[in-house]
Amino acid sequence: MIRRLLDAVAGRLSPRTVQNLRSEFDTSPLTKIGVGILVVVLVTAVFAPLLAPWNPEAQNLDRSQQPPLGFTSAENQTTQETVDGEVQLIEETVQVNATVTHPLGTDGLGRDMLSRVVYGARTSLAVGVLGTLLAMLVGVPVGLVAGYYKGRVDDALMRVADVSLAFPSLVLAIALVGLFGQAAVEVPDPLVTTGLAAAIRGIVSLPGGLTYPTGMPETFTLPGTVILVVGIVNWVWFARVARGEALGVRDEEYVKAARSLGGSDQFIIRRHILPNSITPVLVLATIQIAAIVLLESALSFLGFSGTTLSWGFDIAQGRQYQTTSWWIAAMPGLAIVLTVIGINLVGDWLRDALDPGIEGEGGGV
Amino acid sequence: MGSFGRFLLKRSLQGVVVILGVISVLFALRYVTPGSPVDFIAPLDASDATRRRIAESLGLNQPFYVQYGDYVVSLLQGEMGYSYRSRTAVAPRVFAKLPATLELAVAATVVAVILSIPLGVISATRRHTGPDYAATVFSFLGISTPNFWLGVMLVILFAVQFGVFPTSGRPVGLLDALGHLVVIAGPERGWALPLNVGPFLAAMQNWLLHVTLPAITLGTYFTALITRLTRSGMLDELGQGYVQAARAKGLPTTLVRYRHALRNTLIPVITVVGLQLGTLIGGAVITEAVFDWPGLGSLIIDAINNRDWPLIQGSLVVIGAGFVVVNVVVDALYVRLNPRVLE
Amino acid sequence: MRDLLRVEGLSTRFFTGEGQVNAVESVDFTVRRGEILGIVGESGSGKSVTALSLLDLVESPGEVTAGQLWLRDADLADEFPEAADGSFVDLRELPERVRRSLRGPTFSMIFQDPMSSFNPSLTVGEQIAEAVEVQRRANANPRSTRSRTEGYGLGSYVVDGLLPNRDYTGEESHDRAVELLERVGIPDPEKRVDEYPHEFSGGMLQRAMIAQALAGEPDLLVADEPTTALDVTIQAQILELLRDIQADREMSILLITHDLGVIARMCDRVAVMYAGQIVERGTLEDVFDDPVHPYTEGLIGSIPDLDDPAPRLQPIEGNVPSLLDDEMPRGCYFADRCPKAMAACLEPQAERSVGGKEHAARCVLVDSEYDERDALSEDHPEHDAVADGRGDDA
Amino acid sequence: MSRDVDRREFLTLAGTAAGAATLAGCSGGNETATETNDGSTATDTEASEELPEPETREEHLQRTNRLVHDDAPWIFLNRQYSVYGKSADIEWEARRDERIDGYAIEPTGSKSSVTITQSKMDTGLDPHDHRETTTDNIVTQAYEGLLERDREGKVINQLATGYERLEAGQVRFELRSGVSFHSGDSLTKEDVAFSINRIVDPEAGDLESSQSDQLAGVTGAEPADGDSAVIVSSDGINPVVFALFATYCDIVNKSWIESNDTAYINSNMEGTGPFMLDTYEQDVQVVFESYDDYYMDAAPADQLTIQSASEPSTRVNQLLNDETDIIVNVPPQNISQIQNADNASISAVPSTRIIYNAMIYNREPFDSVEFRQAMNHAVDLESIVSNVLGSFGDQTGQPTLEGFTGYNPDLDPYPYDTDEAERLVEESGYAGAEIELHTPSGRYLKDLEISQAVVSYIDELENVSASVKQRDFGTLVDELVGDLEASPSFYLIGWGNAAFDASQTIIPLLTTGGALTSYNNDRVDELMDQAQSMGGES
Repeated sequence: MIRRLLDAVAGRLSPRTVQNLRSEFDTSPLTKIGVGILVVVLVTAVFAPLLAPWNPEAQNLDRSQQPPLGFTSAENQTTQETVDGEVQLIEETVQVNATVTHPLGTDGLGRDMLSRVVYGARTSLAVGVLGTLLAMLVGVPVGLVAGYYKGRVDDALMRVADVSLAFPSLVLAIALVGLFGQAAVEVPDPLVTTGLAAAIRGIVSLPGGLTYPTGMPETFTLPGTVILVVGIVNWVWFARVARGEALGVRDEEYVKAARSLGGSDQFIIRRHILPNSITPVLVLATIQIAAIVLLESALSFLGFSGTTLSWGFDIAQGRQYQTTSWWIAAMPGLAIVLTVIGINLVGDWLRDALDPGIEGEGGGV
Repeated sequence: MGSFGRFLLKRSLQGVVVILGVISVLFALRYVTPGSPVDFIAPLDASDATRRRIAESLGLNQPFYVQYGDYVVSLLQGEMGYSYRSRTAVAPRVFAKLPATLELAVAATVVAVILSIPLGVISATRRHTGPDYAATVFSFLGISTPNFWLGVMLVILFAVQFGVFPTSGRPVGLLDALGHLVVIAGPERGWALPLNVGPFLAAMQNWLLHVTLPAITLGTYFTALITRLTRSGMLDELGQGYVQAARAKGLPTTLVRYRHALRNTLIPVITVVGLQLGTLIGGAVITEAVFDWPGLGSLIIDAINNRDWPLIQGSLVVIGAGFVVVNVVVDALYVRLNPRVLE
Repeated sequence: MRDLLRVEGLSTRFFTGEGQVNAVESVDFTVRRGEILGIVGESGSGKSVTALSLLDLVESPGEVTAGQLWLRDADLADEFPEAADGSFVDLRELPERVRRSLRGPTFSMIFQDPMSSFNPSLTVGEQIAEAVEVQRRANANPRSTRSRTEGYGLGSYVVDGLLPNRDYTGEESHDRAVELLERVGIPDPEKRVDEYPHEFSGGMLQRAMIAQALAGEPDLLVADEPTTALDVTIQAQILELLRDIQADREMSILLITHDLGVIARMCDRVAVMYAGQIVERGTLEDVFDDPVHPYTEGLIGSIPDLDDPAPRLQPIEGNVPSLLDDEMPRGCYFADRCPKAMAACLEPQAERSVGGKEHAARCVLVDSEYDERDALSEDHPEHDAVADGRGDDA
Repeated sequence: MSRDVDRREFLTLAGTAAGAATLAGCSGGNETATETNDGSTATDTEASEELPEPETREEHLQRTNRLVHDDAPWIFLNRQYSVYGKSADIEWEARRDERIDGYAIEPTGSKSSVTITQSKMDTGLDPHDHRETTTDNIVTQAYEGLLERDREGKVINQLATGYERLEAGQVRFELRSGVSFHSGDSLTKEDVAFSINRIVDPEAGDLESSQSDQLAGVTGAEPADGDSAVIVSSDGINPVVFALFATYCDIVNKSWIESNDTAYINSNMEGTGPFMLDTYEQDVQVVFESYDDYYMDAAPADQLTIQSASEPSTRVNQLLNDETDIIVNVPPQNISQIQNADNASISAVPSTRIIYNAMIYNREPFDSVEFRQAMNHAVDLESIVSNVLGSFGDQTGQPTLEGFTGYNPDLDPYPYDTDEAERLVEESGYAGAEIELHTPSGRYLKDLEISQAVVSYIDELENVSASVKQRDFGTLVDELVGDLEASPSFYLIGWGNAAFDASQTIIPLLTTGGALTSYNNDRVDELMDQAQSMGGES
């Protein structure tokens, strides 16, 4: 089945489409930027243990709330002294300036922001990709069946779609995650467990003679419930697109011909209708990955994600320090914007080249 | 009844079916989730006997369909049961929160529509010029920015750093502000519109100050989306034959653009706006969390955290129903603008 | 019959990504009052662009780069002496606002595909009433401002959107629209006026378009392939309608088509266009009975003649040149396809009148007899250069 | 500002007559502690044996604290500070028991209305049907109890003018005369008896009150015949009964409660307090107005508004923009910002809440006392208090806080000593153990940050690795309250004890059968039984 799908995708991308893709790529600088950003984010996510300077969870309370390079923060601190039961407040101004070891500064517990942003990429992309895959696996078959059989089946399935559309994706996601708890799956990180990360980090030396501290996290937490929920919440968009395509394709001559030759419905859907609806589904997938990255960050911002290593969570933490250290909330946000811009640019490129005509579909946060 | 009326009826019936579906899904959800609401009410060390008594008082022991029946019937009478935690009635509490959310959603939509339609038209009609590039970059950034982060940044910049806007909260609602103006003196002395404009202006200013940042936070994604759609829609329409024919008739450019091209551009835009309404309400929920805006959004988040089922069900039914109603309205608007669909 | 419009040296260029396309190459022709002038040529010969250039409807990247469009309009001549020559005025010298004001009362245009020329979301009556309203408001205004909108900008559009009763077209325009529909032979116009374009048949809609074009009582109706999209029986009715209207109103018609049958049946005079140039023009009889330019001969030769079924029709080999400026030959554009091409054809061809009458052609054959020996041999360098210089359609 | 009550004088007042009471039934004490593989059951360690047998209740409680300190069932963390921000327009000081008494707030500026911003709003206004401090702060503005506490926690009279112990298990409260409810009905002894019974006996006011365990040991009350007084009976001596009534049990109007349904009771108020409910906008704000015929002189502020903002930095900004007068839970990083502002200042005071990491006594690797002690040594509590809590917290070494009855002054917090910690881990035989700390987030001040700090310190030990697991507070409490098996072995939780008596912390958390117990120790159970059956000083 998967092999058939891959052929279909390759097949669908007839030379003309590939030529379209390439010409679109060459002509528009925006597409190049988009693909560039996406590659950077992908590499960061995959090779996080090598790229992150510090262990994202390593705390150092002595250097908490350190500003990013190029900024200094004059932080005045108040401590209390209990003199015979009476609480005295002592004022002191502490000058905190950036260090090269923490280019993006540190958060309230002294954890390195850059490392957390790097690992955050992994969470966001993992949820984005897996969530989209799940939504696709659920939505596309339903859409194809609805489109192919039309009549009552179509109506029934589309009413189900309407019901799940009746809930804004974020509200439904919050409800499901809030109620089902935030189960997370500990996934071993091959780069670290094989010692590869430690080896490489040992060799590479940082500017100023510092060496990479080793001891990166052995496992990586995948927010299981969030991925499931995000998939459930977004299947509708795939169903709508797949149904649209199936409706279009089912009346084509070659489909009638296949049916006349005695092909079973199931065979026809798999053999004829599915391959032809791949392109719009592919384009929708890119839009969905962007939408899900935004959705995941919103969920973790509200505290509904299974892992603390995610951009949304750091932004929420940053809110506490909004008066004293603005960068704790700013940095992860910029990472989200950059990633989503990259994905959207690639999405536009695919849509312009393949022109599946699905303007405006796809759930936002 | 014209075909439009028949369409409206059929669409509304579909809407009712969907709302019923929403209620059933919600009800089923309760039986699938772990943990029971009793844990949240019973004191820390309640014995099993007390737990059973609480369960009974909440009607949890009756069979599934009886509870479902009671729920639907009570819903029709506008009753949504009592909150497990605060024991107060759910319906008035949920509907008291509705104006705050509606204010935010409407303010954001108004901001979005007023900004995005002209922006989209300008960038479509004056291609490859300053405004076109600005609009494209802005709209691209707009759809790629998570609205809660935008909210936090706006607060840090405008509220904390420059103190121009309040950081959060909604001390006075729009209705209360308007309330100052309109005091109906009653039929006997004729409807009087007093001139105590002072408090009205103060209240309006207070409301506007508090709603600006949340409206921008919520509205940005929408503005960006509609700008992009209007722009690409206008570009398509301006290439159509009837535009050339209209110009050939001697119609002035403004007429050609707004009465013909824009009108046909709005049709697909409205459909997408209808589809993306979920994002608006979803966005409202998170914007309320960022700005402590006392709307349905913050109510739902607390309800879910406390597993306060009647409150969850009540709020979600209102949101689901509101969403379906708005969708029916959007479809009706679509059909009115695009008669061909009625065939 | 006095001249209404004299077109001299009209050239229109398109500045596209691939290069400069010369869609119309210094075209001259005149339209007389109350006459039907036909322009015939293969698709891509520039006939539609010529029409659009007259009404100043050419949009970027296209642009009218040269030529004068002399219109006989005494009032305009007084108002704009600097653009005037006698009672004629050069349209290209007039300010854009004024030129636009001519669309409707002086010029109007009907297009090939009626279905895509009407706004699907407005009723046909509304769109025709619109055309009437524009003229009514223009005339109601002092001539100087000629403002047709009375300030109908985005604001009033929004207001109209919200308050359905207050609309751009008044009651009076609607009645006029009904009359026009009746004039063009549409049955029970009162009902049809409130119907939408998709509720009309192709033929009916073409009639509605004609009605819309008559709203301003134009002096010159430009018809760009009006019957091409219709089947034959409806075609005849539409042509009959056009002739009937033309006769009734002393209106001139510029009929653009690739269908020689339509030309033969309708036009008084005809101009044959090829690759952006008028290669031959003259009265119907001159051009049809003794065509001079080989291309015209080829065209006429490709019509089957009922009473004398010729053995085999002669197609013209090759296809229309690419019109890309750097690829166009210096001499006659038809040389590479012309069976009678000779050395002289490689020089730029001026228009030569044939025997003093209005009949003229842009071909060396006008003056000299064709001699077998002068034929360009197959291996002549110019011949090949021209032959393979063709890109695909501009 | 009144001199702070010094420690000794305080002790004499709070402790009262003996009374044996444990929460859900007495412990029996003869259960054999479950055998664990390395034999170090939680029996008494040698050290406490040499000390003389405790005589008074005070000494019993102090001995229990020492025993718990040595056996280290918890990682002892910090005493939470209540840090409030107050505007310059009011005269007010923070209280130790995390309550805000509207009556004590004096507006000095031009305006006479006061606004308080909490972190959450109430969960219904029924005074007997909630367990949160946020709801308590709203309800106590309009309702009053028999006794009350002053700013430092000293018991003072309120609706009762006098109280005395009749015999074992019975006490008598003399009621104040001339007191009226906001509706005008006058306070009767039937109202007082009804209020007490409504909490302890579900049938009395047909309410499953979640405060029943707060009036531990009290079985019921009935109006005394003759003069206006009420007799409260408990099973056993119940030495802390007066301390309990000084903190809990608001008095309601019997007829008002019985003539209104639950929803009405939860959205309206009928108390005797200095403030009357003006408008109630659920989840948004509660507005009180001064009650004119209050039995003492009217409250200084004529209008009191309580609202909420969940995000601490939002509360800070509201205070700095003069949108509110008092804000709760000011995070350490914002304290200096308020202190430097000219229109606001900080009012901080040690609260009655302790934060600790419980280690289930019979779960590997926590069943070894050496491992538990190692955990205490591993954590640099001093750095957590100064860095994470910005010094707004005290280190603790025992379950009872300084200033409480039964506090043992001779015990110090575990010193930070990683070598000692690693040695003890080796000795415990659990080298290489992996432990996971379950923690709520946002429930207590800096709870998640404290857990993450504790885990990172433990992780630095060579032979132990630790990780944090963030949990939703509701589900975590579910597991702790259920049977011991369901609860996680290692978790952070906080416990407020507003009765200022050691027993109200040790019994529920450290005795067999306690509500949130994670520890069984016969000696501790025995000591507590004796303590609760002995009278205090007064």
